[in-house]
Formats: sequence, C-alpha cells, structure tokens
Amino acid sequence: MNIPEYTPALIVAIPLIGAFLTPLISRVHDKLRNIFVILVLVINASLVFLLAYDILKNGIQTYIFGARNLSYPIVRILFEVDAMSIFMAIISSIIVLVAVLYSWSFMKNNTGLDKYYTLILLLTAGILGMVMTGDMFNFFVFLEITSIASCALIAFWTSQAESVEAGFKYIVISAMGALFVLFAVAILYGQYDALNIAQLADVMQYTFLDKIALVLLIVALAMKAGLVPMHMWLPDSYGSAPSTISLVLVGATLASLYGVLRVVFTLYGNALSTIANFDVAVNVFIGWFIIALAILSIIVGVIMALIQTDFKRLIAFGAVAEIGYMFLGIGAGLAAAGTAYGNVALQGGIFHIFNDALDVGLLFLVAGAIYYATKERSLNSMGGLARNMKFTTVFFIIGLLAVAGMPPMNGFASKLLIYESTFQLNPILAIVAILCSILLLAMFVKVFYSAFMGPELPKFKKVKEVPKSMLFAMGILATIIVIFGLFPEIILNNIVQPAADALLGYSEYISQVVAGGI
Amino acid sequence: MTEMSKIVRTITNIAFPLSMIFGFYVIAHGHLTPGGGFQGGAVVASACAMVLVAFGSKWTIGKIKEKRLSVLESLGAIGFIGLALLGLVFGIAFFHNFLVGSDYLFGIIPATGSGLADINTAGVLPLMNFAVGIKVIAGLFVIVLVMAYAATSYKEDKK
Amino acid sequence: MFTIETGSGFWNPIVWIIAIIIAYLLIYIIRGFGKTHYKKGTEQVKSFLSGNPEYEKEKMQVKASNLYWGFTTSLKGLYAILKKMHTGNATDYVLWFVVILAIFLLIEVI
Amino acid sequence: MSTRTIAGTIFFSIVFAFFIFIALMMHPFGVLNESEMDDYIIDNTQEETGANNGVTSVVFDYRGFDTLGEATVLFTAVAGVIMLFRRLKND
Amino acid sequence: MIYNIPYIAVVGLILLGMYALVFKRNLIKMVIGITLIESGVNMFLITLGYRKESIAPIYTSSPGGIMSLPVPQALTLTSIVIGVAVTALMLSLVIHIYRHYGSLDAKNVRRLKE
Repeated sequence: MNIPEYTPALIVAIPLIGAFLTPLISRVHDKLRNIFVILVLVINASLVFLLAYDILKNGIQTYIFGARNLSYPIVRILFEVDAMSIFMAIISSIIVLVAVLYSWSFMKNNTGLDKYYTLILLLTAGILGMVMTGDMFNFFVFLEITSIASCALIAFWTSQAESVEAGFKYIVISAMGALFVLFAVAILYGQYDALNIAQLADVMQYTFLDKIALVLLIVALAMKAGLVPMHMWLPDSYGSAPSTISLVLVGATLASLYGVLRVVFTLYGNALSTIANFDVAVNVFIGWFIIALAILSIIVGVIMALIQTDFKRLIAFGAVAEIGYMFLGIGAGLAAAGTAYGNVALQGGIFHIFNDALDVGLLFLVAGAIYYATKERSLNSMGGLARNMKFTTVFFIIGLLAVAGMPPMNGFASKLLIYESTFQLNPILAIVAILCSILLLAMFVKVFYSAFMGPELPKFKKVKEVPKSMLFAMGILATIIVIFGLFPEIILNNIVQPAADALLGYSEYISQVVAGGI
Repeated sequence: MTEMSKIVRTITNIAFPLSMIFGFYVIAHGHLTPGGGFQGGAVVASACAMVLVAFGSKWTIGKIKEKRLSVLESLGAIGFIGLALLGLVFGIAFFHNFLVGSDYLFGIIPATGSGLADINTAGVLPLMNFAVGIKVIAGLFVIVLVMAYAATSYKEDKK
Repeated sequence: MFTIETGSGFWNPIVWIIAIIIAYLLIYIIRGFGKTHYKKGTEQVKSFLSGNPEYEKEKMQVKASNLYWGFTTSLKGLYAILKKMHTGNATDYVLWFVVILAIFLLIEVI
Repeated sequence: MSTRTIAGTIFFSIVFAFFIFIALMMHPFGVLNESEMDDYIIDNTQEETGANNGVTSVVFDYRGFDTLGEATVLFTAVAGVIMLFRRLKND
Repeated sequence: MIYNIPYIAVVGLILLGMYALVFKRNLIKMVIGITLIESGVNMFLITLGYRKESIAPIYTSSPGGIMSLPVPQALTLTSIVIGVAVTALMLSLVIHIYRHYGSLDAKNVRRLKE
C-alpha cells in the first residue's frame, strides 16, 4: 500500500488544526469536544502507524514544505523521518491517546477543560514536530511549543501553590535550555550558513566553535531530559501536575532525549567518528561523560526515591533513575561505537525509552487513580486500598514489576541488554545498574505495602473502584507492557533495531538531502 | 487597572484610530515594505492596550469579552493553517505558494530588481499576513486584558 | 519470536515462565508435606504479641515513612548531602546547569 | 561568602571565559564565510514568491512552517494565560 | 579583534542574563534574566546576517547594492514572538506565586524540595 508523500506534514498539521478548532467546538458541547479530541488523536495515531509501516519497509521519508524548485531543497524547511523519529512518534502518540482517554473521567470536575484539551493537542503537535523535523531552527520552535504547553499544563491546578511553583521552575529551566539550543544553532548557522541537519552534518569540520555548540546542545537538551544533577525540576513538575499531564510530560522529556541522540549521532556523527583527539576518539570522551552522569542519575534517583512520601514525587524520582538507564545505554553505545556490544547497548537504551514511557506512565496513572478515589497524595495516609480497588492494584503490580525490570515484563528485556553490554565495557557499571534496579524494586514494594496492603482504614471504607474509562486507559498500557514482555524479539527486531541502525547510519540520513537524493 | 484622567482618555480617543490605521497599513504592505503580520499586529495590539490603560480593564472587558477574542484568535490561526493546506490541495505541497503566477488575486510576479511597489503581487503572502495579523492582534491583546483584569478583580475580591 | 540475543547470552520469557510454573508446583508439593493441624476459628489464628493485648487494626499499619528505617539511618550521611543538594530553589537549578556546562566545556574543548 | 557564591563564581567565570572565546573566534563582523543559502533567496525571492520584501518571503514562504510554529507558540501562550486566570469553581 | 565587538556585546548580554539567573533571588529579576539572554541571542542572530555596506533585503524602491542576509532576520522575528509568549506565561505564573506565597524571593518559594 502506498501512502501519500505528505503524511509527515499531516501528522503535525492534524493536531494543530484540532487544537485551533477545540475552543470553537467546546462552545457547542463538552462531550462533543472530548469525542473530537479523541478522534483527532486516533486519526493521528493511525497515520503515524501507517507512516511507520512505510518507513520500516522503504527507508527514510523526506518532505519539503512548499517546494517548487527541487534542485535546492535546503533553503526550505524539510521533514526527514527515519526509523528513530518514527519510533519516538509511535511512543508519543500512544501516550497522548491514553492520557486523553484517561482524562475523560479524571478531569471531569475541573473548569477550563477546553484550554486543557487545546494545550494537550498543542503539546502533541510539539512533540511530533520535534521528533520528525530535519531542521535545527524548526527543532527549537517545536521545543518551545512543547515547553510552553507543558508549563501551562503543569500549573493547571492553580489553586495549589505547589503546581504554580513547579510550573514556574519548569518554565525557567526550559526557557533557558531552549535559548542555549538557539545560541548553538546560531553559532552553527554563522559558520556554515545552513540550518538543515543533514546539510550541517555534511559540512561539519569540528572546529572550536563546533565543539562549543555541541556542548551547549548536549547540556541544554540533557537538562530538559532530566539528567542528574540537572534533574531537580523533574520531580517538582511530575509530582505537582495532574497525573495525565505527568504521563504526557514523560513523552516531552523523551523528545528532548531524542534531541540528544539526534545531535550526537547524526548532526555530529560525521565529525565525531573521523576526528581523533589525543589518540582517543572524541566520542569516547563524550560517551564517558554521559555514562558518568547516567550512573549518578541512577544512584541519586533511587536513593532519593526511597525516602519520598508523596506518591507521585516518588515515581518521578524513579523516572530520573530510568532516564539514567537510557543514558547509560546511549553513553555506552557512544563510548564503544563500532563494537558489537556498543550496538547492543544502544539498542538496549533505545528499547528502554519505549519501556520507560509505558512503565512510568502506568504508575502515574495508578497514582492518579488513587488520588481520584481518595483525594490523598501522601503515602503515609494510605493503606488497605487493595480491598476496594482490585483492578488498580493489578495494574500497579504490573507497572511495579516492569519498572523494576523483573522478568517477564518488558523492562527486563531492555535492562538485560544494557547490563550485558555495559558489563563488557566496564563491569562496575553493570553492577551498579543491577544493584540500583533492586533498590527500584524495593522502593515500589514500599509503595505497594503502604498503599495497597495492610488493614482497611476506616476513612477509606467508602472508596470505590475508578470509572471504566480510567481503567480502560490503564488497561491499554498494561496490555502493551505484557505483550512487549512476552514478545521482546518481535519488538526488538522490527522497531528498535531499525531505530538504532538509523542512528548509526548517519551517512544515509545525509545523502537523502545533500547528494541530490531527492 | 482603574480608569485614568480625562486628559489621557481624550488623547487616547485621538491616537487610537491613527495607530490602528498605521498597524493595518503595516499588515497590508507586509510583502512590499518592512513589516508584516506580526509587526502590524503588535502595533494594533498596543493601540488596544492603550485603550485598556486609559479606560481601565473593567470597562474594556465590558466592551469585548476575552472569549470572543479567543475565538477570533482561533479563526486567525485556522485561516493561516488553512491557507497552508490549500497549498497542498491546489498546489504541490504544504505551504506551497499556489497563487503566484496565477490569474487570480495577488498573482502578478514583479520585475526582477529594484522597482515600485505593486500590492497585487506575492500570492498567498498578503493573505497569510492578514491571518497572522488578526491572530497577533487578538492574541497579544487578550494576554494583556486577561492579566490586567485578573489583577483588578483579585484586588476587589480581597477587599 | 521469543528469544533475544544479547551478544553474550539470551533471554526467553516463555522458558522463564515454564521454569517459574515448575518452581511453584514444587513449592506446592513441598507445602503439602507440612503439618495440617491448622483450624479456623480457634485460638490458633490469633496473633501473639508476647502476651500483650493486640492493637487496633489501623494502628498496626506501618506508615510509609517508617519503612526501610534501617537503610535510611545507616545512609544518614549520604542523605544529608543529597537533601542539601535538593534545595528547591530555582536559582540553584540554574547554577547546576552552569556547573555542568563549565565542566563539560573543560573536558570536551580542551 | 557562602559555598554557593564561591562555587557559582568559579563555574560562572569558566563559562564566561569560554563565551568570550566564542566572540573572538567568530568570523569578523560583516565579512561572511558562507552565504550560499541566503544569496539564493536574495536572487530568487521576486521570481519564486513574487514578494519584493525578502524577509517576508522567508517568513511566509521559504520558512513558512517556522511561522506556523511561531503562531502556535503565541496561541499556546494565550491558551495558557487564559487557563491560568480562569475562574475556579470554588470561588 | 575590533571587528568582534558586536559579538562581545552579545556574549555580554547573555552572561548578564545568566548572572541574574544565578545570583539574583527575586523572581521578577529572574524573568528579566531570561529576557536578557533572549535579547542577546536575538542580537547574535541579527549580527550574523550583516554584510559590510549592505542594505535591507527589500526590493521596493531599493537604492541597489549588496543585501544583508534575510534568513537571520526571519529567525529573529520568530524568536522575538516566542520570547513574548514565554515572558507572558512566566509573568502570569509569578502573579500566581505572589498570591500563594506572598513573596517573590526564590528562597521562600520552595515548598517542593528534597
């Protein structure tokens, strides 16, 4: 089956049109608006899947905006969608769809829902644009859309001081990070008079200024991805936002992680692999720096999570540790580029992106379900909830096992890849990773014990199971987790491996645009 | 914000139409002279903000509700993205300038090099300028209006 | 379809599930060898707290912040440092960014 | 002086030094290394887009998608501000 | 050296903004810091597009001669509007923070910590 060539443009345009129409439709009727938003996202997700099928079969898709003269495409903005981009697009479209389904009952009693849904659609458009664009400045624009929309959504419950505070911290951090990204883009533009990623990667000479631009890009995007010690905004904002928003924010954070990957492997892929510095290739320096911060993330994340009493803040610190695992895989893939275990590490890191989004997302939804049923946030005042919320408990157990990397859930498959490959790089890394994985399990067992087990508390006697739409949304994520756990090879070979190959095969990405490939 | 003195209000009454006209001029000639939808929109929005400052936020929000402005902004945005989509329908790509070189409105291609201004050029660019102009006017004004009104009403609630 | 190769080993969830089922069967069989004196509704099921009276059910629940008390106490020094790091002050967040930027610039460029 | 001030000053001055290096290493002001893409736009703007104003032709035609993103940013900010100052139910 | 003075001004603006972000505790001053960084970056983009003795890239009654680059100007336009949006949102959050905490000192605005 052939899909039209303009599908990549439609994938960004449809949520945008949906967002512009939502305020008008919500003047008509509230339910109509909810159905409309879900419809838009379902159409969008199906387009993403169609495009994914096409890309995995036929290779990179390029789309030039407003082209008449095809001989010189780099003046225009173009979308360049390879297997890695579509991998991220699949993750974010699933996550957003689940979040919107969950919001139907979860957010029902709030005012300002028309803006809420508008902002969610804008956030979707931002994430999808970020992962599909082939232009550095366009990347910056979508980064800003993502951060502004998520900042407004974090502060959605304006009556709570914590939400507003977290929103402010998030916007300060993300505005500064985005401005440094823009600064780096401007440095690159000043040197090579180009903004296209492929064109820049082709002409990159790795001068002094390029090095500084690389550092600025990596640090700014890593901060937006929540790498320790620049992670402190992350527990604040994940913990204070509504649960659905925490779920979507995971997608936004992972899009920044995608930015790091794209910068290191594609934009500087050409430069890093050819130029050696002090007899050691430059990518080894960067790789080890990322590994060091990743190990720090894992340790700090789990250690801090153990003492948290706020449910969502605890999960957020767990998410910091998970991000550390991803960066560990990526850093090992960079430090050992070209070797077999380096590739395995990279695959593990990329596979873990998907698993992290699902696992942490499911846990956030469970936290939201508990908040919906009991209006409690602190773990100290919970207890015995398993008696009245059976389905939620089952979903929590699935999420717990998955996030801690227990077999046979999906988290184990990706973590195994990371452990075994980093063991060949340096055994200490693998040991620390496994130990912290145990601590991760311990901290979620603590949550399980204090929230779900124990005697039934008198104030929770009347607690009921959450509505069906919320259960349905959690069920989708839990099902995907179990399927991924049982059939890891299918996922690995069909989605993850092409994504890793697309990252390593930067020359193909470049030749699509530069060498007259269009 | 509360109402200001009579002098300020009178001067605003005189200056407001002038700045509106200047803003719309900048929007309309965006494809010929320096300026465009954003710049002109900002000029018009600051004219509206001047009214807000002079007459107070309560009076202004009585004249125009922020919901109406929000709808206007949505319409501007839909117009912009709709023009882009029309490029896909009538032309060859998203954001394709399908009117240039056609016999319709704004279809003339000017002579290369320095020349006099001809407003009937540039294809969809003037239309996009107008869509963006409307969007920016509504957007910037609604930000100022909502912030001012919220500050005023909060003070009154506290009293 | 089920097996993933990791370069130095493999992982197959189906084999694992079969193994865990066998393990559970074994446990169940071993459990069958135990004594069968357990009777419901007698003194046997009541908890025995060295002769002290039993507390109310609600007070028996260990609160979340008291769990892993030993772990957190033994790592008190580490926790003091980490808590000091997480000031919650927005300017400190920016300072950490500057610190990492400076270190990375020194490592990478020089 | 607290530890924070000292550490801040040290790391800030390192970043300061590197940024000054950036300023010194850039190409001289007004003398461009590369201008192929922009020359193409300057030469072809009238023919391809029909606009006399090169900047507008870039904003709405060559890089029109950026402008859509920019309009979306403004739309997002407006939605966010209206949402933040909405009337809550309990008052 | 003398040719790089515009870049030094740019870097000075960015560093000034960073200084305000790191060492000032007032939230409004932090917002000002972000805006300073943003103006610095915008100025950087504009300086990149300048050619010696060039005119604006507009053909309407132009005197003729080489033109400065149009792309950086378009990028700056985009970046300015984005900056306006970010500033508006930050200021509305600051208003809310002041309502909740009664203070604009970053030292007091930290209920979320540890």
